[in-house]
Amino acid sequence: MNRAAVIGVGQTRHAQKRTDVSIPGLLREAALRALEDAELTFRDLDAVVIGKAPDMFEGVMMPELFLAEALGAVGKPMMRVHTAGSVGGSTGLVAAHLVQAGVHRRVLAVAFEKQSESEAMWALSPKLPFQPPLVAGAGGYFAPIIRAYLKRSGAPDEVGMMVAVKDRKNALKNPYAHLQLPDISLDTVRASPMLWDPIRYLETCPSSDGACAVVIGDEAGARRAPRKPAWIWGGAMRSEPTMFAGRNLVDPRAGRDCAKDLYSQAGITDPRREIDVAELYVPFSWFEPMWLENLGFAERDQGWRLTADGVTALDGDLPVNPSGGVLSSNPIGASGLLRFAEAALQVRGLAGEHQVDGARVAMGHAYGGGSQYYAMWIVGSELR
Amino acid sequence: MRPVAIVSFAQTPFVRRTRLNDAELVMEVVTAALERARLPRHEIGFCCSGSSDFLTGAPFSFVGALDAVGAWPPIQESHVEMDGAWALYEAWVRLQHGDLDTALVYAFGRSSLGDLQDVLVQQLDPYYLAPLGADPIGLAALQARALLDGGEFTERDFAEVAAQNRARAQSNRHAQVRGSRPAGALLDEPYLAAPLRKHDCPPISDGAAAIVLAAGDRARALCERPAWIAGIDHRIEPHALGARDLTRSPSTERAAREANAHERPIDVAELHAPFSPQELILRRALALPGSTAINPSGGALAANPIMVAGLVRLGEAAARVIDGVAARALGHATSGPCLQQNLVCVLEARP
Amino acid sequence: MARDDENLTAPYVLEYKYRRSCGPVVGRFLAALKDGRLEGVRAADGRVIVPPTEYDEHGEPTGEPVALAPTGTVTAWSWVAAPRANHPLARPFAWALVKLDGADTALLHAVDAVEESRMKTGARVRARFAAADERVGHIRDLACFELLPGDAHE
Amino acid sequence: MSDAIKGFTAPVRLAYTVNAGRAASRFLRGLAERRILGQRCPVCKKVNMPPRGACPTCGVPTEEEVQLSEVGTVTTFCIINIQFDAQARELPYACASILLDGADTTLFHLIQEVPVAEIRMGMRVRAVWDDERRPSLDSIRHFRAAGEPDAPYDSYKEHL
Repeated sequence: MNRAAVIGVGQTRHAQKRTDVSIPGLLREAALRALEDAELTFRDLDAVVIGKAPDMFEGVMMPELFLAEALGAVGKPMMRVHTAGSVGGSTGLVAAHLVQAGVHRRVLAVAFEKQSESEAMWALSPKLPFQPPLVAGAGGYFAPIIRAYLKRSGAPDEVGMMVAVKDRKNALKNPYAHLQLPDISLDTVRASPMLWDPIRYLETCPSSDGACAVVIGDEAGARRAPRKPAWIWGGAMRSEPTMFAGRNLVDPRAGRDCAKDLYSQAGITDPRREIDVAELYVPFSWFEPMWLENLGFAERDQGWRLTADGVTALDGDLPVNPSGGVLSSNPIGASGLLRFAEAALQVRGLAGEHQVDGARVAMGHAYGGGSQYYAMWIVGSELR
Repeated sequence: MRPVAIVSFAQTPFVRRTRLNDAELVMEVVTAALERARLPRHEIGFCCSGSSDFLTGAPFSFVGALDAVGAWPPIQESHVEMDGAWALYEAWVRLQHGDLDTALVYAFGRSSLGDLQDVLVQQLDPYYLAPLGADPIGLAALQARALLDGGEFTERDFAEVAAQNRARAQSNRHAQVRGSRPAGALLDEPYLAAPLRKHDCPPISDGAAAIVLAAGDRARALCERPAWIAGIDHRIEPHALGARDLTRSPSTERAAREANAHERPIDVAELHAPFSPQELILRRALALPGSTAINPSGGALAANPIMVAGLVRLGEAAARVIDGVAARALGHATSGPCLQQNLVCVLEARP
Repeated sequence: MARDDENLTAPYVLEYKYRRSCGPVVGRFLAALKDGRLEGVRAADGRVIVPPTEYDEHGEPTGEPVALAPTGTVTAWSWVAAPRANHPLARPFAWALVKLDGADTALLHAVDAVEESRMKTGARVRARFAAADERVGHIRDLACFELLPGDAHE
Repeated sequence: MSDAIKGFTAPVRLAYTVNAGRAASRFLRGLAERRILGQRCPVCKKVNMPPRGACPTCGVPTEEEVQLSEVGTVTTFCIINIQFDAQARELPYACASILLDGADTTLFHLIQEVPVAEIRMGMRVRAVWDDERRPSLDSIRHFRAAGEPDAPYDSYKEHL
């Protein structure tokens, strides 16, 4: 397998409604920034991989077809990935695979969502015939899982609120982040409406318009890149069915298996010690401690202690979501690639005000569907 | 590149309206494809599927289809919102890494659920084309007119393509539309969207298909005569029809070159041409010699399950290598209005 | 009601009013249509692209708008004998690629030719706009094209 | 000259006929007769409900039908305090994952006739049927307390 690295990263300003741009305009904002970072143009690219969540969000079937010109893909291979919420991560991995397989030398991965063209909640909950009649939204699916985690782990109520505060404070250092909540505190989170008990309003992610792009290059390209590359040490995907007997939704095996595969590729035996920073897909605050356990950063039922002890804070021993995470910006299709891109920015030392000092090894994580689709990568500042 | 082959192919019968749901359709073809390769489910290294939510009208329609795969313990899996031929491409790329030896690829589509003409309008530029309601048959007819204006082909050539494909479909038990009427008789029919007649257009089809890929020695163990992928490539053209020469398919030409199509003669070519004039454009783009048998299956004019038909072309081409009819075969898939995006896969027998 | 051995079926309508945001280039073109004018946009290589996009087919940004005459030439067409509810015209019409005078790419729209026999490739056409008080800034403000007198193919 | 147009409305209306498929059709017809049917996997022997014609873990077709109890255990739940369009329910209301006796997968459904503060994991609940019999999950109007002692955590902890 050939070596590959991230040599360019770009993202849009994320906002609830980016009505100032068209869909192609939104993608180009991210893509052109990634190309600028890599000091390349569209003509230098061999292929384009596009990722996004359901086409119903924008009401355009297979939108990559009409985006061919906007992304300079004419005359090139163009692919469109869709693996539910993990799609941004999968998009990065499919692009990396093309380089690692030796098929291409420079590939652009772009992931986006322009949820303001419809209304995300509507698209996720159409009243289809023959389906269970309850319309409770994404929170209605995930709240019972969080309740099960609380019961299992005995975690104090405050931990979820701590995550909500930490990620929003981090977002204040990220000029691209959607939510900018300077007054966030445990009190404001506690006082926010309990939407889906046990999930409070300020413990949920926003709905955003946004896009993210990364340029992935081969070894020669990475060595010539104008800025420090983020070397891809490993990448993994796993899926499991939505519903089956004995399914563990709190600690899904697909996530565990995916991380195990990833660490083995990256030569990591103790993720807690060896990974310097992690960008995890946390759409509801309680998923931070749950993923810390699922990914092997903490023992079962102990993940919340890392959060409570400040380990996951920006100045902690294992900063989680220095960018502000999904809790601060959530253009669904792009959210996974944003995690991957932030991991790359960290090891390149280009994360700006939310840079973790001395970050050398970083993890990007995405999940989707009913906690059943996983995509992850580990990037390093040095070639492994 | 690492040698990878198609070792097994299965398809449902294609029908106007199936009784089965997506998972049930996928179950049928996945089971058959794995049985043919005698490959146990838990030995599949990678899985990739192709489908579109807009066909069913429901988001995440590929998630339910996963039930048919038996994704436990958790599997390495991906999905493209594209024809299954591109899922096969993703799987081929993944097998190049060398750590996995087998892959399952499947695609499913039920066009019967909605009004396909309305659904496909949503595939167009949302600012300038979709608001006009530009329908896929009208656009294909526009391309047909451009071809007639070029002076090289006539409506009779279109009818010949239709007659030949429907005649060949008579020996394809999976086909939906078969026929024995000669081209001359077809020309007496009225236009559907001039210059296209009904016979120039594909049927509306439901169905699914699955393919098993294997690398190196594993392919030889799973199949007596694997259909080795000698090359595979795909290219896209501008979406704006007014920026293209609709009588040519430069993306097919380029993909064919990249896929080594011209190294040696092709015995069998399966072309994904939903409309009969498109087969003429593709034949020219691929520069196929007269000795090449085109669409022994009847092609997309015999059955056109959206998101599946391209993968079926690759499967049919591979099947001709596997069954010994062809030493070298070509499978082609298309996507988008008027052949906007094209994939070419060259398959061959190897000693 | 379906028989017991048949599957249950039920109607389902996916219905939503999507809200498109145009960005500067599409927005400017739609504003011109609202004013009853046609515009293209100049690409980096000097060509005039119609309908205008923010980029050319290589992804390069486009430049200034270029005013165009409301006349052009049909480069390809097909005949719609039975218009659908979402089509621009209720009576039989032609889909056509129209290369506006001064443009380098062709625009897809309807031609109100009435009779198929009047259509031909190379026909000269003129834009017909919707009534001024009905124009809102939408591709359908350009109601259709019509054949220029004397050029109909009788 | 008009200012650049910022946006426009693009109405989409696509009419579909949804086909429930074989397994779901049988399940839904069962509900019209007030019978809750699961399917047992011939390989792992687990009973899936609602049945989908395939065992999601074994990837084999499932055909054997098993009639399930209308009584089950709340494995976990959430209390909903925001209104979703066209639902018009009185807030707050509770939804729970319910493990029906005889099934190995849970059903997500509404819990009513119980103050939300009293809903708990392990609670035993019973289906309340709608007066109108139709092949729909709406045939079960909701679940209410079954009046049985709570199930111990160990009995359902593998179904969270």
